[in-house]
Amino acid sequence: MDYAYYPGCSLESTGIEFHASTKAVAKELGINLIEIPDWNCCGASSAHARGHWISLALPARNMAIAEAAGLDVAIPCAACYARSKKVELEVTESEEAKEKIEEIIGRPYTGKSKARNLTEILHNDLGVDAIKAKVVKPLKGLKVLTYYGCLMSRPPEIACDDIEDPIMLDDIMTALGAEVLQWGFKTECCGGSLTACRPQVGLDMTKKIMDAAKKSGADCIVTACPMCHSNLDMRQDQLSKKYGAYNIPVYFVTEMMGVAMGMNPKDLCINRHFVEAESTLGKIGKTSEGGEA
Amino acid sequence: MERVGVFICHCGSNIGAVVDCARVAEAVRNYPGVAYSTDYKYMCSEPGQEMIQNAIKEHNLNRVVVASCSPRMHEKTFRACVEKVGMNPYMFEMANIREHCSWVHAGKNEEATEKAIDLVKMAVSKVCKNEVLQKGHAPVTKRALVVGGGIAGIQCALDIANNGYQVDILERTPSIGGKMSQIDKTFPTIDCSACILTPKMVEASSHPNIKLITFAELEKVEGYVGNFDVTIRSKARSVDMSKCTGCGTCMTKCPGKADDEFNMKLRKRTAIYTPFPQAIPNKPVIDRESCLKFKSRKEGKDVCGICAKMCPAGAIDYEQEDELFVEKYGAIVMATGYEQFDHSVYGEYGYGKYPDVISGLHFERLVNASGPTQGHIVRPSDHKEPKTVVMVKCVGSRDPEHGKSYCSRTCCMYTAKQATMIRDHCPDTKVYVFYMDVRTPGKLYDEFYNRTREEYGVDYIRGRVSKIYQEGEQLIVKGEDTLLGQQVEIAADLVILANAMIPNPDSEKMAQTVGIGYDKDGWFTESHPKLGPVETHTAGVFLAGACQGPKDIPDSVAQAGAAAVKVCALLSKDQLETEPTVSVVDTKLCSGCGLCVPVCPYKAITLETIQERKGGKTVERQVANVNSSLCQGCGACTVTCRSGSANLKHFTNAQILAEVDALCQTMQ
Amino acid sequence: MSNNAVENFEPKILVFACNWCTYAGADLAGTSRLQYPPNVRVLRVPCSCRVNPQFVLRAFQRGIDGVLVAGCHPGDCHYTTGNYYTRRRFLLITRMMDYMGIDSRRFHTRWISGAEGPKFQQVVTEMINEVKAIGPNDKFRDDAKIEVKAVETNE
Amino acid sequence: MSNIQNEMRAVAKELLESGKATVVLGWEKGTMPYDSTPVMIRSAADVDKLIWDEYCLQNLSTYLIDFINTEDKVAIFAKGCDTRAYNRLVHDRRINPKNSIVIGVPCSGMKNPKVAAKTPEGAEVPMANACKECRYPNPVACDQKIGSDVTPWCTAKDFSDVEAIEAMDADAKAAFWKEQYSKCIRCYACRNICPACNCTNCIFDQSASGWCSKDVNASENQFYGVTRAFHVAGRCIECGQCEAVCPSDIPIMLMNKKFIKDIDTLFGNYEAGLVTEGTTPLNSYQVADPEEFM
Amino acid sequence: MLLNEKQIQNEELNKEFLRRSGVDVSKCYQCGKCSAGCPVGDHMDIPTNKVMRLAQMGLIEDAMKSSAIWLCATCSTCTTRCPKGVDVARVMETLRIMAKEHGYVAEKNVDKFHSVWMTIVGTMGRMYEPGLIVGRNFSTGKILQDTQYGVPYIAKQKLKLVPYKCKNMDEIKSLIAKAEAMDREERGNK
Repeated sequence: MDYAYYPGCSLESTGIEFHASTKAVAKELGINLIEIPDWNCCGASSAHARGHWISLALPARNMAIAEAAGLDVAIPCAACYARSKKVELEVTESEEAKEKIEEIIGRPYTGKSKARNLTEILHNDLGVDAIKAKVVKPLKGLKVLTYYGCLMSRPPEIACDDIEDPIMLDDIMTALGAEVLQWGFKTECCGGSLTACRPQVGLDMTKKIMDAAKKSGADCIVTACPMCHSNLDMRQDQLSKKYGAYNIPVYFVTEMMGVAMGMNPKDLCINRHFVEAESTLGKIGKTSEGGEA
Repeated sequence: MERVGVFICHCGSNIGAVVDCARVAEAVRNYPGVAYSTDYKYMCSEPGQEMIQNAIKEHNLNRVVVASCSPRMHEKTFRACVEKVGMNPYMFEMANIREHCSWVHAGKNEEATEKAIDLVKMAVSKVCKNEVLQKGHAPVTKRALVVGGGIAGIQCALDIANNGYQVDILERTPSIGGKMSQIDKTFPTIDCSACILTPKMVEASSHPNIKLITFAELEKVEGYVGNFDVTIRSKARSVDMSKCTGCGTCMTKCPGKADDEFNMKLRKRTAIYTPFPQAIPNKPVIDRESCLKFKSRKEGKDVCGICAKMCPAGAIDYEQEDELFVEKYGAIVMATGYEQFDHSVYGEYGYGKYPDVISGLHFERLVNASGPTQGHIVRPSDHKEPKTVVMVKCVGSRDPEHGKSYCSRTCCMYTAKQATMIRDHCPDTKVYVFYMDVRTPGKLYDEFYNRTREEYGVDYIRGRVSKIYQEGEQLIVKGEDTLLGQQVEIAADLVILANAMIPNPDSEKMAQTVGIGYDKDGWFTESHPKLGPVETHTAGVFLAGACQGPKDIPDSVAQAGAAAVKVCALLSKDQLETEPTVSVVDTKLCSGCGLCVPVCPYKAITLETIQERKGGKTVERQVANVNSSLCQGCGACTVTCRSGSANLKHFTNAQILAEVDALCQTMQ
Repeated sequence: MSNNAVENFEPKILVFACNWCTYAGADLAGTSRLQYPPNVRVLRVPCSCRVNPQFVLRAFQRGIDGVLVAGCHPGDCHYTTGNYYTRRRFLLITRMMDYMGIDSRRFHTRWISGAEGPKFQQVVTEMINEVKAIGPNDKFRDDAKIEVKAVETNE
Repeated sequence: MSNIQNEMRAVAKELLESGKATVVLGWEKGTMPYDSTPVMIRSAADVDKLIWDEYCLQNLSTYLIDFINTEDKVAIFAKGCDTRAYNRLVHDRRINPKNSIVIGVPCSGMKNPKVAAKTPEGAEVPMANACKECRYPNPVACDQKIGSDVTPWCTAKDFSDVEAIEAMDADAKAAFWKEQYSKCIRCYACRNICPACNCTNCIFDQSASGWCSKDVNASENQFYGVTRAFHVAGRCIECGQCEAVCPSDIPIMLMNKKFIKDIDTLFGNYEAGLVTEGTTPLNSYQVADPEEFM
Repeated sequence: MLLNEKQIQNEELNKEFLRRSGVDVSKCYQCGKCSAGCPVGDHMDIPTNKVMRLAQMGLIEDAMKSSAIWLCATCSTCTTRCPKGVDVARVMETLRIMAKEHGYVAEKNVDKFHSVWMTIVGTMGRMYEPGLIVGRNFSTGKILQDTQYGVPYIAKQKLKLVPYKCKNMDEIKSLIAKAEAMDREERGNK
C-alpha cells in the first residue's frame, strides 16, 4: 500500500508525536508513506480568511506533486486534510476551477490524486481486522473517549465518516482492546483556531469539552487532529490553574496503536505531551476496580 | 353539405367598441360553408339565442359558430341553445373575440377586426369538419369502497351508509380505528379520544349498510367511474371469523412475543393478538412472523398450537391462506391516513438511539391509561418520572434538507396539548417547548396555546434545537433562544419530538394502483386545490383525511363528510353521462404497435385481438382499443400514433389542420 | 424598399393553447385587460400533448411566421402527465427546426398557467417583437405559395 | 466469408430437412457482382443458392412481416443491425417471434451496391456509410449463431456529421436541406426498407387524411423528411438502409442521427432495438427531464 | 436611519456579497439552529442567525462590523445542520474576507494572526511558528505586531530550532501572487 505522505506543518512541530507514531505504525502495518518532496503549507487556518483562490492554490501544489507521482495522499492532520480535500473536490466538480488552479500553480492537477485522511486509510483501506491482528498488548481496562473535532466531520462533502456520530476512531480503539465511552462532544469544535488570538474564547470552548470528559470518567481522550491535540493537551494546565485539576491525557490514535502493537512509548514521543501521558498507560491490563479513584 | 350559421356578438360595447362586428359578419358571409352570417348586441341574451334558433330553422343550418366571449364562459349556453332546436350540440363552435381580442387590443380597431375575422374563419373551418357526437351512458354500481378505516374512513362510510348506500371499509390492519385509537386525548377540548371514537367504530360495525373488510389490502383497481372492479387481498388471519366469538382465551397462554406496534413498541404483545382491547372486529389474528408454530414450520417442525387447544370455538385455523376476491363499486374513497416521520435521520438528535428521546405518538401511549405504563408519565429507560421535559417542534417538518418541506399542521396543537397533560399529571415537572412558530389557526386553538403558557406555565423558547446528547442519566438539549439572542442548554429527563406527518410508505404505489395523482412527498393530489379539495383527477375516486396532506381530526372528519356527499351524488344516479370527446382508434389503420398504450394516463387503451378477412382467410391481429368510459380526451395517444389511426373526437387531426390552414390561407 | 417592408411587417403567430391552463391564462389576460399586439391567433386544444409536431410543420409550410405551443406547467397537467410528453416531443422538435434552418425565435414552447395572464401577455409580446425583427418566414414554405405572394408584392 | 457461407448452407439444410423451418430467408447472388439479393428457400435442395459476401447489406427481418399470419416457420440470417431490426419489429408486434428462427451472423461491414455500381471498375468500393459507424456488428439476440464474433470497430456514436450541420448558420442549414429535399422524388424507398417504418397504413399513403399533399416540392418533401424522422425517433436502429437505398442520395441518416443525438443528451443514452418490450424515449418521460420551457 | 435608505446605501455591498458568497440567504427562515449549535455562540456580539438576518436584509455593512464573523471557527456545524441547506459558514467567510477588504475589522487580533500566518507562509513556504505559540504570545506577552513569532519554543523538544524553508520558494511566491491577483480580480469585476 503506497501513499504520498503529507505531514503538514503541525506534524513537524506541535504534533511531532503524530508524525512519529504515524510513521512507526504505518511501517508496522505495511503502509508505505512517501513524503511529498518539498511540500508547502496548505494554508489552513488563515488562507481561507484571505481569499478563495489562495485557499485552494496552496494545497493544490502538494496534490499536484502527488498526482505526478500517481499516488493518493495520506494526510494525518485533519485541517490539512480538509483543505486538500476541498481543492480535490473543486477541480473534479468544475472544469473552470481546475483550469484556474492549474494556471495559478503552474502544474497539472486533475483531481485524480485523492486527499485521504489517515484515519480513513487505517479504518477503510487497511481495515480494523488487520489492525487487530497486530495487537500484542491489548489496551484492556483503558476507558477512552474518542474526539474527532470539526475538521474531520464537517462540512459533509469533506467528511469521511458519519457527520454527527463518527465511528472510525471508536472502531479502531475497540480493536485495540480499549473500552470506548460515549459522550456528546465527539464532533464539537475545540476552538483551536481561536486560541492564538482570542485565548479566552478558545479556553472556554476547550473547557466545555474537558468538563464533559472529566464527567465521563474516562482515562484519556483519543484524537486524530494535531490542532485539537495541542489545544486540549497544552491548555489543560491553564484550565487547571483557573478551574481545578483536569489532567486527562490526550493521545493520537496512532500513539495508541503503537502502544498496543508493543512499541516503546518514547519512540512514539508519548513523553513529549504536556499532560503527563506515560503513567496512564500503566492502567493497561489492570482491572478497573483498583483504578477507579 | 355544410350550412354554417355565423353569429357575431357585440357583447354590448365589450366587443363592439373595438371590433367592427358588422364587418366581421360581412367578411365571412361568402366563406366556404357559410350559409348565414349576422351580428347582434348580445348573443347570449334570450333574444340573441332566439335569433340563433330561428336562423337554424329558417336557413336550414346544420352547424353554428358564435363569435363572442371565451368558450369557458358560454360554450355550454350555446350548446344548449342549438340543442333546443334539434341540432347536435357538438355541431357548434365558438370564436373567442372578447378575451382574446377586443379586451386585449383596445384602440387597435382595425387589427382587432382583422384578427376577429381570422378567428371566425378558423372556427368555421373547424365546424365544417365537426361530427355529430352523442354523450355516452354508463350504469352505476350503487356501492362505495372506503379504503382505510381510520376516523376519516369511518366517518365517510357512516355518512354514505346513512344516506342509504352500501359501503365497504377496507382496512389493512386487524382492526378499524386508525391513528385516532392510539391517541389519548384530543385538542383543544382534552376529551378522551377513545371515548369519542369507539362509539363510531361500533356504529360502523353494526350498521346494516356497512361491511368491514379488515386485515386486507387493495390489490388492483380496474374499471371506471360508476363501475370499478376492485381486487382485494384478504390476508390469512389464521382465525376463522365465523367461528371466533372474540372471547380472548387464545391470547392468554400464547408464548410467542413481538413488539406491540399499537403501543409504539413500548411493550410486547402475544403472537395471537388483537391490536387493542376495543378493537373492531374484536377477533384476533396470528402474527405469523412471531408465532412459534409458524416459525417452527419454516424449520420443518410443527410445535406449539396452544391457542388452538385453548380456543373453545375451534376457530383457530393454521392452514388459512390469503384470498383474492373481486368486488364491484361505483365510487372509491381513499382514506389511508398518515404515518409518523422517523426521527432517526437526525444524527444531532442521536439517530433515534437515546431511549428517552421519544416521539409524540410514543407519548400518547405513555400517557394513556390503558397504555404500557397505565398512564403514568415515565421515562422509557428507567421508568422514573421525568422532572424536566423538553419538547421539540418541527422535527422533520419545514426541513427540506433532512425531512419534509411542509408544515405538518397538527404539531403545534398536539405539543401544547401534551405539555398541559404533563403539567396535569406531574405538577412538579418543568416543561420547555422549542418552536419556530406557533401556528394555531383553529377554533379555540390559539386560546388553548396561550393557556398552555399562561396557566400551565410551560416555557416556550423560540429556536430550533441544534443537538441533543446523553450525559449521564440526562439529556442535554442545546438550543438558541432567538428572542434573547442567547444559547440555551437544558438538562432534560425526557425529550418529546413533535415528528412530522408523512404519507403511508406505499402511498405512491397505492396511488398508481388506483390511478390517482400524488405529489412529491407522496400525498394524494386533489383535482383542484381550492375548488376540488375532495375530488381526484380520476372520476369516481375521492379523498378523505390525512392521505391528502397533514390534517387534524376535525378537518379529517369534515373532509370525510364532504367526500361522502360527492359519493352519494354519484351513487344517486342510475346512469352516468360520459363526454363523447374521447379518443377513438381506426382499426383499419392501426398496426397494433402498442406505443400508445403506456402514454394513456387513464389506462384506457388496451390491445385487443380482432379477426379480419385477409387473402381469403380469417386472420387475427392486435389493434389498440380505447375504453371510452375511461378516456378523458387529452389526446396524448394521437401524437404517439404514427399512422394517425388514433384520433380525438371533436379535436380531430382533420379539424386542427383545417384551422391551421384557415389561418394561413388568410396570409396569402 | 425591402427594409420598409420589414418595418411594416405584421407577423402572424399561431398559439396552440391547452384548454385548462394557457387558454385560461389568455382569458385572464383578457379579463385583466392586459394589452398585447394583435398578431396572435389562439387555437384551443384539450392538452398540449394533443399538439402533433406535424401541425406545427404544416403551419410553417403554409407560411405562418411563428408558432407557440403552450400548456400547463409540468406537474399541473389536467390530465396528470400530458405535458411531460409535450416536453419530450418539443425539446426534440425545437432542435430539429433549428437544424432545418428555421430561426429558433419563430418556434417556442412555454408553460403558462391559468393564473399567468401577465405571463401570456409577456410571452406573446416578446415573441411578436422578435419575429417582427427577423421578418417574414421564408423557410420550409410551400414554394408555390411564396411565388404567388411575390407576384402580389411586385404589383 | 466462405466458411460462414458453408455454415449458412449447412444450417439451412438442417432446418429445412428437420422441418424446424419451412422457409429460410438469406441472400443469393444476382446478376452483377455487387448484387446480393434476398432469397426465400423452401427446399433443402436449394440451399446452395445461399451466399454470404460483402454485399449482403439488405436486412431480411422486415420480410417476416409478410409471414405474421402464415403457418410457416421462417428462419432468417441476421447481421447485428438485422437483429436490432428484428427486435424493433417484435417490439412493434409486427412479426411473430414464435414462428421465426433468427440465425445470427457476425458481420465485418457491408458495401452499398448503389455505390459499387457507380465505382469505376478496379477501384475499391468503400464500406457502406452506416457500417462505418456500426457498434453492433454481432447479433444482439438470436436463436442460434454461426461464425465467431468480430470486434466492433466503433464503440461510441459518431455525431461529427450532425455537428457539422449544427455549426452552420440558419440560412446555410435551410439551403442545405432545401437542396437535399429538392432531389426527393417521393419514391418512399426509404420508408419501405425501414424496419421502424412498419405501419400497415402509412399516413403518407392516406392522402385523404389531410396530413400531406401529393405535391413533390421541397416544402412537402421536407415535411415528409422531418415527419418520417420524428416517427422513427427513439426507434431508429441505425442500419442506414434508408440512405443506402435512396436513389437521390439524400443524407437521411443525418436526420435520424440528429434525433438520436438529442435523445441521448436530453433523456440519457438510449440504444434502440436491444429489447422487445418496455417504453421508448417518446412514449415515456421522466419528471426530471430537462426543463427549457419555463 | 430609515431601513429602506440603509438598504439602498448597502446595495453595492449586497450585490458583491451575493456574488462572492454564492449563497441564497433568502432561504433562511430564522429558526436559530445555526446559533444554537455554534461552539463560539457564547462569545459572539451578535448570534449567527442575526448575521444571517443582516445578510438577508442586505445590511452588509452592519454584518461586516460584527465581531461574530471573526470569532467563527469555521467548524461548519451551522451549515451541516441547517434545515434549509444554507451554507452559513460560507456566509461568515465571505463577510470576513469582505470586511478585511472594506476596512472593517472588528477583531484586530484575529486579523493580525491571519496576516502573520500568511507572511510566514509567503517567506518560508511552511508554517514555522505554530499557531499554538503565537497564541501563547498573545495571552502572555501580548506583543502582537512584533517579530516575537520568531522566538523558538523548545519545550518538550517539539520545535525544530532551524525552520524549514521550501527549496522552491520562487514557485510558491509566484503561486501566491497569482492566486491573490485572481482573488483581487474577482473582487473587482463581474
